[in-house]
Amino acid sequence: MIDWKKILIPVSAIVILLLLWELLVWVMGWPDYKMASPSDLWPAFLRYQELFWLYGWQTLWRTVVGLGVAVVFGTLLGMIMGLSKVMNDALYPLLVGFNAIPKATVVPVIALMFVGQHDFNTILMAFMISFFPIAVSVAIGLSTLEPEYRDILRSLGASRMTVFWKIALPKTLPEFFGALKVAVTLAFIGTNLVEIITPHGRGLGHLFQSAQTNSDFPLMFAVLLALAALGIVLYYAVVALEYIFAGWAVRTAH
Amino acid sequence: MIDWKKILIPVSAIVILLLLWELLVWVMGWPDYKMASPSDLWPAFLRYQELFWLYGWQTLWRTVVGLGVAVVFGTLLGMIMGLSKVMNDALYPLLVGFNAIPKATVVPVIALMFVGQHDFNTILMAFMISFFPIAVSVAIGLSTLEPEYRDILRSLGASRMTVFWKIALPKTLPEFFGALKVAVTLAFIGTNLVEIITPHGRGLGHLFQSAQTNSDFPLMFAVLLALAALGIVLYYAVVALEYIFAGWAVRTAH
Amino acid sequence: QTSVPFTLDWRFEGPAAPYFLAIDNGYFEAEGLDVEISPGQGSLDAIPKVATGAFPIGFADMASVIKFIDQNPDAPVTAIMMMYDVPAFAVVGRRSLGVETPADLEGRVLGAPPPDGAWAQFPVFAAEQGLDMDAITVEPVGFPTREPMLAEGQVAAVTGFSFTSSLSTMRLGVPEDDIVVMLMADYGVDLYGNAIIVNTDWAAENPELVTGFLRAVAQGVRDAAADPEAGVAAIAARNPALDSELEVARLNMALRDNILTDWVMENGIGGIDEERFASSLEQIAMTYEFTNEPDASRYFTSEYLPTDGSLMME
Amino acid sequence: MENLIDIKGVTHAYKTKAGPFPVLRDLNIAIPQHSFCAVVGPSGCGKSTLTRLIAGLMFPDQGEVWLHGELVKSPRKTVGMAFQNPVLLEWRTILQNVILPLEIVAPSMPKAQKEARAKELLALVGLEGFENKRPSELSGGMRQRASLCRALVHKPDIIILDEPFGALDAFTREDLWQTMHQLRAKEPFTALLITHDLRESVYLGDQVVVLSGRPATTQYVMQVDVPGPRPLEMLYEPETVERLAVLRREIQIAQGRAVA
Amino acid sequence: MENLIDIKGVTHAYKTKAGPFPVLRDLNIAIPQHSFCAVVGPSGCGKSTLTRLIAGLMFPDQGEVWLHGELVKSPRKTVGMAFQNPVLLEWRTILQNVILPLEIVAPSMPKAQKEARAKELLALVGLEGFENKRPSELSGGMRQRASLCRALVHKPDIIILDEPFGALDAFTREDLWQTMHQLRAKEPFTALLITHDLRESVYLGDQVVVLSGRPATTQYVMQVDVPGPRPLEMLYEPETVERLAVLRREIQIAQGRAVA
Ligand SMILES: Nc1ncnc2c1ncn2[C@@H]1O[C@H](COP(=O)(O)OP(=O)(O)OP(=O)(O)O)[C@@H](O)[C@H]1O
Ligand SMILES: Nc1ncnc2c1ncn2[C@@H]1O[C@H](COP(=O)(O)OP(=O)(O)OP(=O)(O)O)[C@@H](O)[C@H]1O
Ligand SMILES: [Mg+2]
Ligand SMILES: [Mg+2]
Repeated sequence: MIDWKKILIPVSAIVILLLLWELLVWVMGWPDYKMASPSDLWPAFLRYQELFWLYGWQTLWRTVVGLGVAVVFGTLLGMIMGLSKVMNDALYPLLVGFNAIPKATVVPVIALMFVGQHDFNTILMAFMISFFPIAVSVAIGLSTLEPEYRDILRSLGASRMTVFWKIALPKTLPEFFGALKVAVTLAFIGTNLVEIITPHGRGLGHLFQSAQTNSDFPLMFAVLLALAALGIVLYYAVVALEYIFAGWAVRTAH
Repeated sequence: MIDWKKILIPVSAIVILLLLWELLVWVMGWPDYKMASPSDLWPAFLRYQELFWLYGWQTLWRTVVGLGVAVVFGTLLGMIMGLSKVMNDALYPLLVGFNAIPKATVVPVIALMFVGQHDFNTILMAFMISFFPIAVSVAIGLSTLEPEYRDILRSLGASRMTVFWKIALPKTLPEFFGALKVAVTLAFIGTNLVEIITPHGRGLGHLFQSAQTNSDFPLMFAVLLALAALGIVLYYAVVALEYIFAGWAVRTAH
Repeated sequence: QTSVPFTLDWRFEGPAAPYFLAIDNGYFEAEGLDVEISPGQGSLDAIPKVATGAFPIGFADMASVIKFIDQNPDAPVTAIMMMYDVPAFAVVGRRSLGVETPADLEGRVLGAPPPDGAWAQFPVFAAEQGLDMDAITVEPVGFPTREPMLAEGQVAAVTGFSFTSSLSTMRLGVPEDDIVVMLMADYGVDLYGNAIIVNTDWAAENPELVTGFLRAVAQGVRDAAADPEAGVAAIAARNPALDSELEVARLNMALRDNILTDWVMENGIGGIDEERFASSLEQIAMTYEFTNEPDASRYFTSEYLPTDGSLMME
Repeated sequence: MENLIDIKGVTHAYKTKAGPFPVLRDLNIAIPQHSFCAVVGPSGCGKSTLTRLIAGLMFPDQGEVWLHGELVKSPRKTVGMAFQNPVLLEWRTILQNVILPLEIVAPSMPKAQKEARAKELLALVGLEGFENKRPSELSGGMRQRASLCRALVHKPDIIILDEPFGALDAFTREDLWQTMHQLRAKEPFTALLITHDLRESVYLGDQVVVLSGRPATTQYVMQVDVPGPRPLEMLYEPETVERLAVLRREIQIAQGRAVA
Repeated sequence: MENLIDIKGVTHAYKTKAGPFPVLRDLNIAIPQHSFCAVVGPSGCGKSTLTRLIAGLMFPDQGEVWLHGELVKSPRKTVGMAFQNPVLLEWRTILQNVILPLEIVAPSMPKAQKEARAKELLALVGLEGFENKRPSELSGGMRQRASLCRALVHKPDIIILDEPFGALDAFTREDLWQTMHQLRAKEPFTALLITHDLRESVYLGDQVVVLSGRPATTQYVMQVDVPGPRPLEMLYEPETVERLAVLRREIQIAQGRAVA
């Protein structure tokens, strides 16, 4: 039973936005090099279609791998911080500081540390930029677990590990997915940042750079739109995962 | 009554981190251009001390102004989305897509649109990168307001506006500040991104670029640290604001 | 006084000294101009700024200007004064890693950032030198890692601007006599370097101002050549984070290799050699597919150059 | 005696995706001035819906709601409400919470006067000295007391209580029942109380209305003619026990667990 | 008759920043096998602390807790617990929630056997057909029933009930009281029930223990010698009304509102 309204509304919103954009460019008479209009983008997209798919895929898999690493590391870190108050107090300001460093400045530093390891660098950056929200949400989820939940199992002599697996972990899943929705976008941005700042000839970021080198403005804007589309896809992929693994929480909220 | 532990633990964590870093560089024998060590950073910082303060201030005020705009716009947008289900369905995917576009690619486009308006561009970017979480949190806060709260005032004939000001707005303050903590870091990153990508000779981002041009690696790392420090200051400034304006929520959570 | 914003292609570094000297020494003022200089983020930032009219005058790489006009034939922009008679495009190698001549690149690793201007011309360079591209291992590197990789010996040579890559490599502790700078222009690449560009609509309305601007710039170049330290000091006043020593070296290299070339010393600064320009268009066509028929007169015009002898550098 | 609240043949259905969802059907309740009406009925039968109709927050599909001889067409300033959830505003002190309705109803009243009125009520329910505390610093029972003060602060003609004691423990609840009687003795008001607790309905109500299962209609009305502040002992009197047995049976009929 | 639970002179204080915070003082309670002990006492007097001591989740500063003739030194598999908040796991179905203790206590039991046991209990409390629902799809009373099943599924010697009916409405509560009697008749168990509701304590308990205010000590113990499944009518019998009056007075003493 598909709810057509749920699809129709956002789609028409996107269409309206594109129309307004087209109209604006047309009314203002802006040249391509100031602001390309949607109708210019389609030819640019068609011409480089293969590259879009190829590069899109490269950007995608690096983002997903980086996010995967962030999930593992962020969950572990969150567990440490959620289960120990001292570790939380000690690590939190460090993480805030680390998170506040603009990643654009870190990209060159990483590139220097692991020279030539392009895939590794890209994944590392996607990871570094995205693990923070995951760690924070897992930590909060664990530290706010009501004691009754623990007592139910502990009174039966269950070990800490059992309590963690049977209760604490599933109970933090909704927070975890909330953070994952933020993290996936961040990882995506991280991947692109590396592709743009230390160009190594792969990914949509590279296509953007090439477009810029050739003054091909419609292509630049087309890449921007492709990035937005890919970002939306990634985001809703996480929403779908949430529905599968923490559907109980989503459904309860209705 | 200051809780010394609250200060001592994070400070010692930072000191330990710096020591480990120094040791790592020393053991690996890395040259400065691979990884500067903390002991190299201090001279770099001292030499450019005045610039650090001057540029730090420039970065700071742009971030704060951008964040201020984001707060106003984000709150308005959040109100629209929180009070109308249709607007929420329509705007959400657009915002997700917009948010997923790596801002590094947007910087040149903005620079083209508003040529030479450096302060404006920087603030615009700080704003664009940071309004999203604010809008989402305000929207969620408003849409999850329990109907009883509304009924209490509505049954007295209070207008929608009164209900909004007296109840809905203050009630979303905790969520709002939660989002503001994320947004302040983002705005800070946005400011720096512009300072790095479009050189206009101001801000810590510019100092980083200059250090890079001069191949002055200790200075580069010193700027990174300064950024982290400023990021921490901004973050805890929001925490302090939260304590002042939504202290009731913070205290309740204890 | 007419206010004239002027956009550079890059940050405020040593080679920008002539413009600042022209301000500080009152040359612009004498021409009735109130010039404010803005930094840019590459030629591809400066060109549209001029094309949209936000800046009437700018400074950009000639190859980029040609491509931009080819893509946007209606854009009101053109080059009017050649500043870098020889472009800074270079291959920088290290003697100790076995690179001394272009032929040495075969069988070795060349580091090149994909969007690098110098790398874009490398095929021309290779063709002119008869290099076998398949024998050169090209490692795509990021800008920030280019020189450190050369310093660490992970690549034997890199493509880049002569005065950027060689100085940075020196900074990283590589002895000056180990560094080999092969200016592509010395190896058969006929391309021109950076030029002053103008918004043609604005220029058509203010031809005297344009000419005055160019006259003042030429005077600035003379002053910078006479006292590079003073030139860098003029920039340092605007960018306190500047490393003056490094920038003086950079300015000197630019003056020697790119600006005050033999051809310029003979014919004066700012003009072009028609034949060489035509050849350069052919070389661009080797790496870039023109969407329109190339038309030299569309890309560069000398009509605004002062004819009162002020372009002569001696 | 004129009825202050008159609910005449009210029928209402919620509009849902799956079509109209009938909640009230031909409901009639009449509440004289200064009288206390307790309403009991099965879970989800439409009791809260009824309160919203009286408060003018919603309007019935059919039938009429009259307050004070006027047809209800919009929310009225002369209503006070309290719910099971005390819905105090955590960012305000107890005093400021109680003042809230005055800010809406009498914006021009001097602040000192508002506060005096609120303090008077707070003292009456035993919250003297807690004026400047935050809601979270109070126990559940104390919060509910504050919520009652808020419902009364603007001297409403009618107060509507939707299970205000539902979440309290037995002792606290009995305490609050007594407080209700004291409040009525001090400042007479007309009240409609929704409850699940039969003892509560008998102890507090001048009449007890039993609603049938959804769609709710008036199934049974019991008059409880025991005058003024009632002692808690009343609950253990044989007469009360008998009343409770009657109500219990009616509720079972309403729930469909017994036949009339 | 040997006591299954024996609490002997238990004294306990929480360690807080402001120094030790005494909660229990020289407390004594003895509960024979298969008997039901109801504990009432003022809010915050230490009732939940007591349950944690019996469950072996905490250990007293002084005194001893004996279960089944053994000194309690660690959590024991033979305890079942239920709280005011049913704490069902939302990501599990009702059946899976009930099975949870078996997964810990008898990991090797075949799944079918676990499910059979759980279904049997669910049927007993009237939740047949709801096995595969999520907790949020059930009403509060149904959730509490499931929580009781979870406390009983591994046939514990003792079940500890910390105000399990506190948040329910009056009708549902009385329903569940009857269910408790049915469960006891079917599978005898020893129980300690914490409650705020005197009627509940008298209706369910074989003995009712009144605790004093904090630090809590045993103030009064009442034996309720009414055998096996008790009818709801018992609540209205004069004997019960008298018992309630006695308990009420004791509670007022415990709360410091009356003197002994
Ligand atoms: N806005 C609404 N739209 C559709 N149905 C509603 C709405 N509000 C309530 N209902 C349904 O109408 C019925 C009556 O609701 P109401 O809240 O009036 O019942 P109630 O008697 O107060 O229940 P309770 O005893 O749980 O407080 C319920 O079945 C409820 O699910
Ligand atoms: N971990 C703890 N540390 C310090 N004090 C505590 C702790 N747990 C409970 N207390 C305090 O000890 C006292 C007794 O708590 P307990 O939960 O046992 O009371 P209770 O009788 O169950 O209360 P209630 O009737 O509210 O359920 C309370 O005043 C409580 O604030
Ligand atoms: Mg209701
Ligand atoms: Mg308790």
